[in-house]
Amino acid sequence: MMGHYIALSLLAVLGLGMIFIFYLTVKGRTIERRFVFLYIVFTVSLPLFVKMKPPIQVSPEVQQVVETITSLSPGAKVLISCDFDPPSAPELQPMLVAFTKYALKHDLKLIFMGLWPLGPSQANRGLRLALADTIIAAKNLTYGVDYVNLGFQSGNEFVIQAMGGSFKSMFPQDDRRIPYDSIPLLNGVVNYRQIDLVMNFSAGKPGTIEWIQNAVDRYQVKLSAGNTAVQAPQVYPYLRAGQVRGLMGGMSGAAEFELALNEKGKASSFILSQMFSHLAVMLFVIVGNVAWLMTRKKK
Amino acid sequence: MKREIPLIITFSVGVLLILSVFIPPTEHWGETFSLFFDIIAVFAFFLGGGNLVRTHISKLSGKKAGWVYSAVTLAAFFFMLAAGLFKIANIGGIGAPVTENGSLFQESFNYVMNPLGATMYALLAFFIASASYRAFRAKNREATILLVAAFIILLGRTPLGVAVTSWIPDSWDIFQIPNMAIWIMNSPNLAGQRAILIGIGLGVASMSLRVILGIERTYLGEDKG
Amino acid sequence: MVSTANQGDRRCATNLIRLLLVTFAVLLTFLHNRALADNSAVDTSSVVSASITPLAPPTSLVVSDHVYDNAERLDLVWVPSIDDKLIASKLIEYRVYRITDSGDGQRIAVLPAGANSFSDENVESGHQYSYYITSVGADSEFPSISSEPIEPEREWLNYHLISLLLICMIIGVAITYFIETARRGKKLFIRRIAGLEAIDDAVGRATEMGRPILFIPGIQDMDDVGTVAGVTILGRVCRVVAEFDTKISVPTSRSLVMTAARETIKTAYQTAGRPDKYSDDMSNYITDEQFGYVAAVNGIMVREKPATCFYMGTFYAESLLLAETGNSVGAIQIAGTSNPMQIPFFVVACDFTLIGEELFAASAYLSSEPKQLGSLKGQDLGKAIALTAITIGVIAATGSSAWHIGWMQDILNALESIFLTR
Amino acid sequence: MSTEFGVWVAALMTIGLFSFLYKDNPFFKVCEAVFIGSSTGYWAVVYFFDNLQKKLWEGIFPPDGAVGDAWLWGGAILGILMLCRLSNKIGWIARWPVSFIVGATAGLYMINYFVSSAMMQVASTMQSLVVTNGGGIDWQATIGSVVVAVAVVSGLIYFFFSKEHTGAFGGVAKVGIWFLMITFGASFGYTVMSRMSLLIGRMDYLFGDWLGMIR
Repeated sequence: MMGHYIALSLLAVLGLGMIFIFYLTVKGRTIERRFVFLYIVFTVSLPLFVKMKPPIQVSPEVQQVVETITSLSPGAKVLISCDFDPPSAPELQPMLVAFTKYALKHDLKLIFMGLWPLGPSQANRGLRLALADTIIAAKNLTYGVDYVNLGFQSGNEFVIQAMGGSFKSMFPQDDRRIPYDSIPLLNGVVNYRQIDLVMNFSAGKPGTIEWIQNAVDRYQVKLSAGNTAVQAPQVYPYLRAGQVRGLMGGMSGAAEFELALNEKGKASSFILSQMFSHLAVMLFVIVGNVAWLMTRKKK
Repeated sequence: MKREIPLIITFSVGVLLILSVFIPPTEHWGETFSLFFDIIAVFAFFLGGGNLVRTHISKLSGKKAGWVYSAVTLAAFFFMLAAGLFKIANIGGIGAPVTENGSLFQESFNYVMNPLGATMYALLAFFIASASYRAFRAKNREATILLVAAFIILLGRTPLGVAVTSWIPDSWDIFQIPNMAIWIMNSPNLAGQRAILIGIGLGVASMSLRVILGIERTYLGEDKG
Repeated sequence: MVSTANQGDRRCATNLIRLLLVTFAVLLTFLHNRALADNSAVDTSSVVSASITPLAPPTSLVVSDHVYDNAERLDLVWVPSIDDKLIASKLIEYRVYRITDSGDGQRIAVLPAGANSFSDENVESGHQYSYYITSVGADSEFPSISSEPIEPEREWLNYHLISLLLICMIIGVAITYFIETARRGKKLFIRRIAGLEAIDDAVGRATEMGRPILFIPGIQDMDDVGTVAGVTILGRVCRVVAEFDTKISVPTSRSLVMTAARETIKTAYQTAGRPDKYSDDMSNYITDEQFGYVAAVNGIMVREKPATCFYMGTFYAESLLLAETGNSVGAIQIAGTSNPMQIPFFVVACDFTLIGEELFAASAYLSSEPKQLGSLKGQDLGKAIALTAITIGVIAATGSSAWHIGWMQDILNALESIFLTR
Repeated sequence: MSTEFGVWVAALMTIGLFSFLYKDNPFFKVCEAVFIGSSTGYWAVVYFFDNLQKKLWEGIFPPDGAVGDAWLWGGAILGILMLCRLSNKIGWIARWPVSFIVGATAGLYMINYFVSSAMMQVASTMQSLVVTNGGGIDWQATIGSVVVAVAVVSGLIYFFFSKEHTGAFGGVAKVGIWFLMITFGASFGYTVMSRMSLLIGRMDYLFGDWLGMIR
């Protein structure tokens, strides 16, 4: 309840600021860029200190991801390609963490890899967080048996193609330099045929589209994806064509995913901040336009 | 001679690579090219990197305006270069790759380059706000359409949009903003992207043909040299 | 098509339709024949041997050469063992064994229960291969009958892509045809592209104000078509710049682009008759790092205050960072990119924006050489083909799915097999 | 508050770049210089190990003693020709590798773009206008597919270069540009979310990782 009041007073403060900006603009004194910047600093950072659960609805695309994941039976092998770097982490890392937590709780076997140089270290970061979870820690999972990180391989979509022949050809050893053949989890894993699902967290190229073109189209791989909000619209055509099973887009996609899997994480707290900043952007558009229309009429 | 050889190279390489797609034994030529490209790019880097170093050294030695920053640039460059090439304080010793976590090279990347990149990227948020305030005007019909579409998506993809139109009964759920946003993404947006993509496919084909046939050669010079 | 169509256009349209009809007829026949051939090749036998052994081996193993490859793949299909059950299966896995040139059997793969196909991608032409597959239980293994020896074949033309080859040829020939007619002096109409018309003014403005021009050829390397397009436009812009004798600066994020840009600028200055005004300092490499490059370019903008900024090439997130900073220093901005995600930012923050295809057409448009313009006409023919195919395809799809008209389904299938090349 | 040296460096760099928003200043210039220098150095090292050592050297002389790929010499020679640029006299030879790359890019992408951009998109547009669900017509989906068909067709017409946008043709082209504008608007709206997320990530770093004010 307390949270609500704080949020409301925050809204009031930011609202008053916006009214002031509006007043100045209508008066014909277009405010300087720097004030817009300052306003955004407050809008983004203040809500981070507020604890409140915003109302979110799980969209069908995210629901499809969840259904794809929940339909996997224990022991199913999932290949997770982390094709992003730290700048995109605010959006994609929460998805990765929520997925990893869910998967490890439900005894899925996880094989991480990355087509971006920094992807595997994001995976390690996510794994560390997931393994610290009390339920997962109690399971005493071992590296190489329950999860493994194959590391990064350069070559973009050619890596995806070559993996259709054999994983080992692209990853002779894993991230910890253990030879492919001596990793128990990978025993019998030759190529995509032994993989039940590919999860792709993608911030650009190579990413989901390359996975679709080279793994889904060629090797009939089952693919679900999480994308940055920017990347997501480009994947929509493929979603509609059924080439990708579900899509999480941006931070709201991550928050919906956390909600649907019941794995509360960072996205759930970031989303409030995001909501405020969106509101600010929309208000800036409105203020700019109203002021512009009014001054035009005067002329 | 000087003039013809590049044109012949462009023509023959282009034609060969087009044909290679259709001939199974030569299918992998595209991959070989990307390997070639990576190798050529390294040699080109000697030119680019060398140019960078030369420019800053000349600024520094001439004490031109901003020479301090040139000094910083050079220092950062050689620091990274040394940390990487000589594997200074490398976690796995001289035999291990430099990108291992904990090595000086990788840690410099993690704590210097990474935050710099992420921050530069984050500046976009501010610029979006200022562009919204300054340039996003419904000046004409096209701009208005763009504005309205952007607005619906913005609203619809956030919890706010859910709250605004949740009173609309389920039989008319298409008019709930989140659903409208999804519809826009799936129908007109998808179609618009398709039209653009088809155009790009043809545009690229036509430009490639001009390049291969040697009609377009501004990048080489139809010079007298 | 339209009331304004003149004689030439109409003749062109008639020719086009004729060409299309012939192509479609050829393709339809071809595809029909291929479909017949495919049907007869399908193995439909599903005879399961009545086995009394504890674990039945897989049956009906068929090994076939993978078509249209470089003799590097053989495809295996079989009918799973009757003991391969979803629940409480005694069968644990299948093992694939290969006999090369009647040597010994070698295990090449282990597949989970339920598998019924495998591709051996480690074969070479000039060798005979035969295979057998075993059902593996907890402590037993039962082999199937060995397949007939087969040698992988090398094909010299990928018939899966034949429709692509045909369409490419049609469009290629069309573009070349229009280039030729244009060269022979036929006048071609090309509509106005506002962003490109504005280039002269934009350069002129910079000259008047005595401030430099900034040209950003994208952030990708020369192996990206967008960059190639950007560099060709740079050549055209530089010619104007050389005539006006304005200062131009082309910071690049790749060394190769710097080399190509310098070459291009030099040529432009030579063509404009001002080779003495050229200097290598016009294009400098900054850094490969996307945002490092942006930080530097933003710095350049704030310090040098260019009067005009061009952004032509492949852009990602930096589009708005550049365009807003450019705007804040009061520059006229002309942008062009093929990345649909970044176009809106340029549309909002720049004065003129080239959308997708316009970027690739820009250099031809600016050259105003007839042969270059001819290629644009060829592009339009491509669009006409696409439009026709879409129209027929949509009608056929509607007819077949809503009213179940058989021949419409055939047309749709034919069209899809032409355009879906994978 | 963090006691880690690296976190402090990162936080200061973050603030330094943010200061550009106020105005160009020495703090920003230093950060910019560090960024340019270190990233160029970084890429030099990555290129050295990945391309020169791994792809070229180990490709020609594989460490396991296998037969190397003799083709790679071609890449090496083209690369060395590139260095002719350093000389004024034979600088023109550097055009050879450039023309090689441009020719190959043109050839390779001509087909790639053509297939994945043009042909695939044409094929996937061939959908039924009328969508049925269990007997009745699904009006919502039907309207959607009609819009898709109309938008693709009119959008393509907008891109026609050799025809004046007048009369009925111009009318359709106009509809086309409207649809393109919807596409741009949608992309813009969608992108805003992501960009705000980045800023949230940075703020989380400053207030959380560095200052420890958010848990």
